[in-house]
Amino acid sequence: MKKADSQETMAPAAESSKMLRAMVGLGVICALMIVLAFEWTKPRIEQNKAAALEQAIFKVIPGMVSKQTFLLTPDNTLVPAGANVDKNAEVVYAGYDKEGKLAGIAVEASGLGFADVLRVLYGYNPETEKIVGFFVLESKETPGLGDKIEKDPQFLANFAGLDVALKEDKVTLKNPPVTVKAGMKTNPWEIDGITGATISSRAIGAIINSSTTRWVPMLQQQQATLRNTTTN
Amino acid sequence: MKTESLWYIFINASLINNFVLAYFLGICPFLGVSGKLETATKMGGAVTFVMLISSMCAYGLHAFLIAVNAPFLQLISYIVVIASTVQLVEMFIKKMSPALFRALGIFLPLITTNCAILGLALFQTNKGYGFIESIVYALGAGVGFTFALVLMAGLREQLEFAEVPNVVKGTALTLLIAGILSLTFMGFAGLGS
Amino acid sequence: MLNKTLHISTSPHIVRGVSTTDIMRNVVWALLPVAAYAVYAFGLNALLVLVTAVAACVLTEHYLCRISKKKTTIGDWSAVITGLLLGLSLPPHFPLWMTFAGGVLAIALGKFIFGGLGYNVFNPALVGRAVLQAAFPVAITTWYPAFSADRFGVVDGSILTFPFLEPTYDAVSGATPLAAFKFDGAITETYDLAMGLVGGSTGETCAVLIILGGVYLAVRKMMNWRIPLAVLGTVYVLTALLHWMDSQSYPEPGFMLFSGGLMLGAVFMATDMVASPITPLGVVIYGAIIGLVVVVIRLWGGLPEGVMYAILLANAIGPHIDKWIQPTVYGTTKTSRGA
Amino acid sequence: MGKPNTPSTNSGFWANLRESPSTDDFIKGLWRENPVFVQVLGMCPTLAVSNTTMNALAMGLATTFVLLMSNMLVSSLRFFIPKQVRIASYILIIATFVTITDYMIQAISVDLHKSLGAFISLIVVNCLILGRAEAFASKNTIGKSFLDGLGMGLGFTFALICLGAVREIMGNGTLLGFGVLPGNFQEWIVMILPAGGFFTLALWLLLFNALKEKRAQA
Amino acid sequence: MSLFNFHKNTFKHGVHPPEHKSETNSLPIRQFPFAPVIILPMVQHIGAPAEIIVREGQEVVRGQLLAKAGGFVSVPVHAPVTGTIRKITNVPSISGKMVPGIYLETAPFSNQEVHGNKPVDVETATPEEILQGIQDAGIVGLGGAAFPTHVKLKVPAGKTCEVLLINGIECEPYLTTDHRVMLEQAEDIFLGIRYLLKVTGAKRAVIGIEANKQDAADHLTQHIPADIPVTVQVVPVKYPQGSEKMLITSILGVEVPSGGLPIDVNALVVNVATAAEMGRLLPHGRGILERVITITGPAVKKKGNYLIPIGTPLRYVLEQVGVDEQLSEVYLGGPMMGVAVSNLDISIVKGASGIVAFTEKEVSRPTEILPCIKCGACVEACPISLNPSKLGILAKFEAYERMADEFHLMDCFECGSCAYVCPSHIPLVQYFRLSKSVVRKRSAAKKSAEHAK
Ligand SMILES: Cc1cc2nc3c(=O)[nH]c(=O)nc-3n(C[C@H](O)[C@H](O)[C@H](O)COP(=O)(O)O)c2cc1C
Ligand SMILES: Cc1cc2nc3c(=O)[nH]c(=O)nc-3n(C[C@H](O)[C@H](O)[C@H](O)COP(=O)(O)O)c2cc1C
Ligand SMILES: Cc1cc2nc3c(=O)[nH]c(=O)nc-3n(C[C@H](O)[C@H](O)[C@H](O)COP(=O)(O)O)c2cc1C
Ligand SMILES: Cc1cc2nc3c(=O)[nH]c(=O)nc-3n(C[C@H](O)[C@H](O)[C@H](O)CO)c2cc1C
Ligand code: SF4
Ligand code: SF4
Ligand code: SF4
Ligand code: SF4
Ligand code: FES
Repeated sequence: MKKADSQETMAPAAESSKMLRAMVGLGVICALMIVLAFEWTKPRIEQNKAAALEQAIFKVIPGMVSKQTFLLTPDNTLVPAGANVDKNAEVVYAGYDKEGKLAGIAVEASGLGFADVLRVLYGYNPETEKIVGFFVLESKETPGLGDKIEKDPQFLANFAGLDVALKEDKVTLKNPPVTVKAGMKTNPWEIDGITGATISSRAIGAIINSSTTRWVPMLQQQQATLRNTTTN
Repeated sequence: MKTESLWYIFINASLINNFVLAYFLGICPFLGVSGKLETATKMGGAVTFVMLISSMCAYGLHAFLIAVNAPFLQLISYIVVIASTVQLVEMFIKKMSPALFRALGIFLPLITTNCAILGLALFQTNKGYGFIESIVYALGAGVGFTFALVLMAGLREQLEFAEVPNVVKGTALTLLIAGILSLTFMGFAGLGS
Repeated sequence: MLNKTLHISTSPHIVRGVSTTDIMRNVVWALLPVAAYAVYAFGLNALLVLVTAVAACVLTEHYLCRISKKKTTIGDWSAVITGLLLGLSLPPHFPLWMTFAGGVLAIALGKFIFGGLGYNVFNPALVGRAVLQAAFPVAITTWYPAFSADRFGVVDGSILTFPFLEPTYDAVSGATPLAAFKFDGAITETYDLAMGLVGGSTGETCAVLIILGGVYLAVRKMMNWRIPLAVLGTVYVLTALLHWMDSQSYPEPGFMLFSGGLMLGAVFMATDMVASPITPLGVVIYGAIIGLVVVVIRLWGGLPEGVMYAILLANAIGPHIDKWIQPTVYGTTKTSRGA
Repeated sequence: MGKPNTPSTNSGFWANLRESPSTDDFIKGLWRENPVFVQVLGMCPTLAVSNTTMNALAMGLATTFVLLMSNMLVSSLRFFIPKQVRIASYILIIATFVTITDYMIQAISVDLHKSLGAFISLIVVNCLILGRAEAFASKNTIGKSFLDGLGMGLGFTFALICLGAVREIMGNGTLLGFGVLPGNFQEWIVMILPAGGFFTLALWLLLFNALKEKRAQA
Repeated sequence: MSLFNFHKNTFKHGVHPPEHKSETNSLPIRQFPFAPVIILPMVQHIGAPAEIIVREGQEVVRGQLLAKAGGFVSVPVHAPVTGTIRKITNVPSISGKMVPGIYLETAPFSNQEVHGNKPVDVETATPEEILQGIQDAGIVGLGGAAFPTHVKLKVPAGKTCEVLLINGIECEPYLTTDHRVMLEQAEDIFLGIRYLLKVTGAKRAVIGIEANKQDAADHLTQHIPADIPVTVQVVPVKYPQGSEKMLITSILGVEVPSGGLPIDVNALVVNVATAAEMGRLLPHGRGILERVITITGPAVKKKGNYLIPIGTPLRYVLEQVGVDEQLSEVYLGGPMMGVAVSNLDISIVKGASGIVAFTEKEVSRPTEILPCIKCGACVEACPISLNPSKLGILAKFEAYERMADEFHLMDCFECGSCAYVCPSHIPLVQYFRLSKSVVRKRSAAKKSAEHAK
């Protein structure tokens, strides 16, 4: 690069107007290309993203065919989300089966894992008061070890029907879910851990625990809202 | 939902997910400037400084781009704004504190378009950090970068006087040490969880 | 008679009798009781692990000397120490092919690339172990209880796994005291820890024998006693403080001192002179850093144990300590003025 | 920066302007002046996304695309861009193509985009691209610049795959996602961890050093 | 570290080599026979060579001046025997170089009466006269350095000497010269101290003696004259306690500043034998003719402490005491600091305090040098608190400037403690001697280059 520099000093200084014109011209060309690419790919990308989200929700609510997004308002009530969703608002997705019956609610939760923040999505069935599905949205856990929380069928089986029933008071869980040592699961509210990934599997337990403690009472109370919405 | 305390953000960026040793960001200066402790320290200082500035720029820019609904300009605007801000700050420092300029000055242009800086800006945006969180993140990343760089420089200075086999000499040795350091930093995993 | 040619040497014409080889050999002696106890507690499996580790290190050292056209250096016994300590720091049923790989890595990556004996900046045995831990995290955290009845009769299947294949583990694996503490909050009795009546790495269980070995070396001036003292002292003080503030969440210092690899690490690994600072004060700082990091990782980190990482990190900081902590040269202090 | 001397491409500055594209413009980047193994450029993406061969391939091709486009645009605009603002212009051009690539990858597969992460955007600061723009494209014809970009890009991709393949096979027992080793092969997880990236690249460099030394002795 | 550095009657670090003193420390000093030919180099001291004032063939009597001082930093040479100047030519010296000198043939059957000169009376002489007397007597430091004593004793303007330290430490293994001198020549020593006190203006004198010579300490204590301020102080046994810096630290608790001299801490150090020599020679105006030397070592048959005429050829000495078949190495001085002799044709000089001869068995040192394992033994041995390990590694890589600039190479006084303890048998002090000479050469070259500008 040195050589280029020395040639540069020898070249006659371009007038600033020429410089300006060149930069502006280049800027316009670049902006044009970007906008074109953006507009051209936008529909595909949005479709891809929506499909990915849909897929995840489908995974955690077995038997659903359609969904509706609900917003949590500041006074803790759920309202169907309109077209313009505030990005910072918390949302849950209600899933409905063929008959339009509420099949479950997908809730996003996050917490600290072994390596970084874990983001997961789980499905809650208000009728059976169980977690019915589970999907890891984002994880940096060690491949081949901590990432068993995404792939290990034995671990995922924990969430085919994890008991999160409420007490009589309808505000606290009877048995908050908890991760136990691999192979030690004896109760329906326990999550069998993964040997060698104790920390990650316990982190999942903790995330589910704190999220259900907060969400389950709310979802139970507002079941009516969730049921009676026409789906999109 | 907020899950990360500021303390965790700092520890995470500096030790657990060290930019150099876990994310592979800023490898070029890491390989290039880790031969001498003195330059390494200054480089670390300069990177931390630029990271703080970039972090603030990126925070403001992101808010602006969201407001005008032009997310596609993110990359271009980050790189242009960060580079020019650092240049401005550089000129400012030159005026205000020639000593500081002498210490950091030569490194600033080198690192403005370095991937650790841009990576920081992009990560903090992806993670959706607020202003304070972003600054803490930048500080953590800078401190972590400096820590890794300074450790490496110490080791390399010592190894100048070792009978390193010829085939290993040079970049290969530095990379191997980086690998061992990376393993070492894995000990911090899960800290604060 | 007096016409013979005289041999010339430069002063000093006499040297102290102790040689580097002597030191290394004595470290091996000091480690033998620890190794013997490991075999007693874990049986044939531990014996195989130890032998494999030592063989891997020695062979690698020999072979690397050959390809770099140097005289073989296995005669200095340091590779034996590396192998022994690597073996002692692995689980007693660790698959042999992995053990062998660890030995090769310890010498090649931990020692050879830096120029061999005397130049390695990290503890070779721990470099080997760190790679193993990152490569085979499941195998290296699969523990077996000590004193199983058939330990002298049966060799575990997983230990003989064919090279490069995945071992299958028996269901009997037990947790170490530290894992039990981290994940279940269970505390093991200090007496059991000190006497080695618990599970854990092959050689870390019997603290008493480790201390005896250390005392032997320290008395013979073949080991820097300041290092273990600084490491253990720091762990003790920090844990005692924490335990005093909150005895619910933090264990007693005795538990911390005698559990896991701390004793083995403090006495035999942190003391690897090659990878530790050289001045008395520097060595104390180095030890304190190890102690601090051990406490931080054990109490607040994700992993149950952090001795290996602590020592490696302190190794990396070592050159800085050596740079800043130099002996105060005679005649440059305050006392050098006026009688 | 202690890099091996780059056989200078601008030694024949004026000659280059007149020269027509030659196969050497293409070939040199593949091996003799390989950006990763010889010039040690663009290390960050090399290490970060080479944990699987797929990622390596995708990253390599994305980089090649950006390199190709920026080389051509820079070359065609080389008489219009004033020297004083050339670096800024190059960055602008590169950033544009990176943004475009980013969107294209998102359009192809969200999963791929997720696994490459921010490193697609970080192609902007890959010194290889700016380096070629400055050292080659700004002084050569479009044809030559095209070949140079292609060669360098493919050389970069090749190096990434060298790393990615080793890391994926050892670390996961697979190649491009297909199991190539026995099912009970024990993965070396370290290889897909960051440390494995450092080690693998170091091993390749060691191998080249050893070969070089052997050749020097012969 | 200074926190723990309270004054402990000794210095920091140091080593404890086996002493081997019992073999000779009870043997009284005996007169050595005169050799048929005496070889007298003109540089037996630090400084300018002495200038020969006799001619070949001239007959000289014992004690007669043969060569006068070649300047202020120089001392004269006297005839150790009565005889004939055979030849004035270059003679071999311990350094291996040939230096100007004299071959003196001893007159057989001469009564060897000593030729005196102008006496210097301790009561009446002025300090200047005493200094002149010291120079005229050809006195140099007998502690080993052979530095002209009158130069050292001349207190520079602006400085004062408070304490005079008499060095009776003798920390080298094997040597018992000073030990015997203290036992047998107490009167000479105290007379010498009188001269010294007068010359230096010191308010007191302390005789430092290591604890392994308690008998000498007791003997001297009993004989201290009432009218002079002299004390005896016993210090723990440790090499290199005898070095003047270490002695000052042991006895006075202060350190001589880096690059400085004892006078910077208001002290002067003189070896006991030097003091004794002054007491013996000055009242008669004589010059140094002979000195006490311990001849010992496993290869020597008749070990002992001998009064040997200066110039006696080494070969003659060894023939007289008899040596083992397996003789392999001979040192002038002790085994820690002494110089190995390559050629037995050199002769006894003023600075020689001992002759130690080893057989092959004793010198079968391990020859293999292993890399430094950073065991720190050298760091904890170096009395100057250098970092010999680091210095050694830098020397190996020829980074001499860094050794001097960052690691105080020039403060190393080559005691050899580091090399003695090193388990890897790295020739540390040997490296440092070489490094120091390179640094000195380079900085001299630099200086002259600057001058040229
Ligand atoms: C390189 C490496 C990566 C690790 N990654 C994870 C991980 O992603 N998740 C996890 O829970 N533990 C992880 N660990 C932690 C250990 O496997 C830890 O000892 C284990 O979780 C303890 O569980 P155990 O009691 O079942 O053996 C990792 C350890 C190492 C050395
Ligand atoms: C070149 C040189 C110059 C000296 N100059 C002085 C001096 O000016 N004043 C003094 O008291 N001693 C002087 N000395 C003597 C030293 O202080 C010391 O007594 C001598 O070097 C012998 O000490 P050693 O046997 O401990 O090395 C000098 C020595 C040397 C080698
Ligand atoms: C390592 C070392 C050890 C020494 N040991 C002694 C000693 O034991 N006795 C002694 O008189 N001088 C010893 N010296 C010399 C003294 O430093 C000092 O030069 C001497 O005592 C001054 O007296 P002198 O000039 O009369 O010889 C030693 C010097 C060095 C460098
Ligand atoms: C007290 C002492 C402790 C040692 N500890 C280790 C160790 O932990 N790991 C190791 O590989 N070598 C150890 N060694 C042996 C030797 O120092 C090591 O092989 C060198 O690091 C190789 O250069 C030790 C040696 C001694 C004297
Ligand atoms: S991008 Fe910058 S830091 Fe990286 S190699 Fe190129 S010049 Fe060096
Ligand atoms: S060894 Fe040297 S310093 Fe020690 S007493 Fe003998 S001559 Fe003096
Ligand atoms: S020879 Fe020099 S470095 Fe070695 S111990 Fe003596 S003074 Fe220290
Ligand atoms: S005594 Fe030898 S091996 Fe030990 S630190 Fe010093 S030089 Fe190194
Ligand atoms: S710093 Fe150069 S590619 Fe990251």
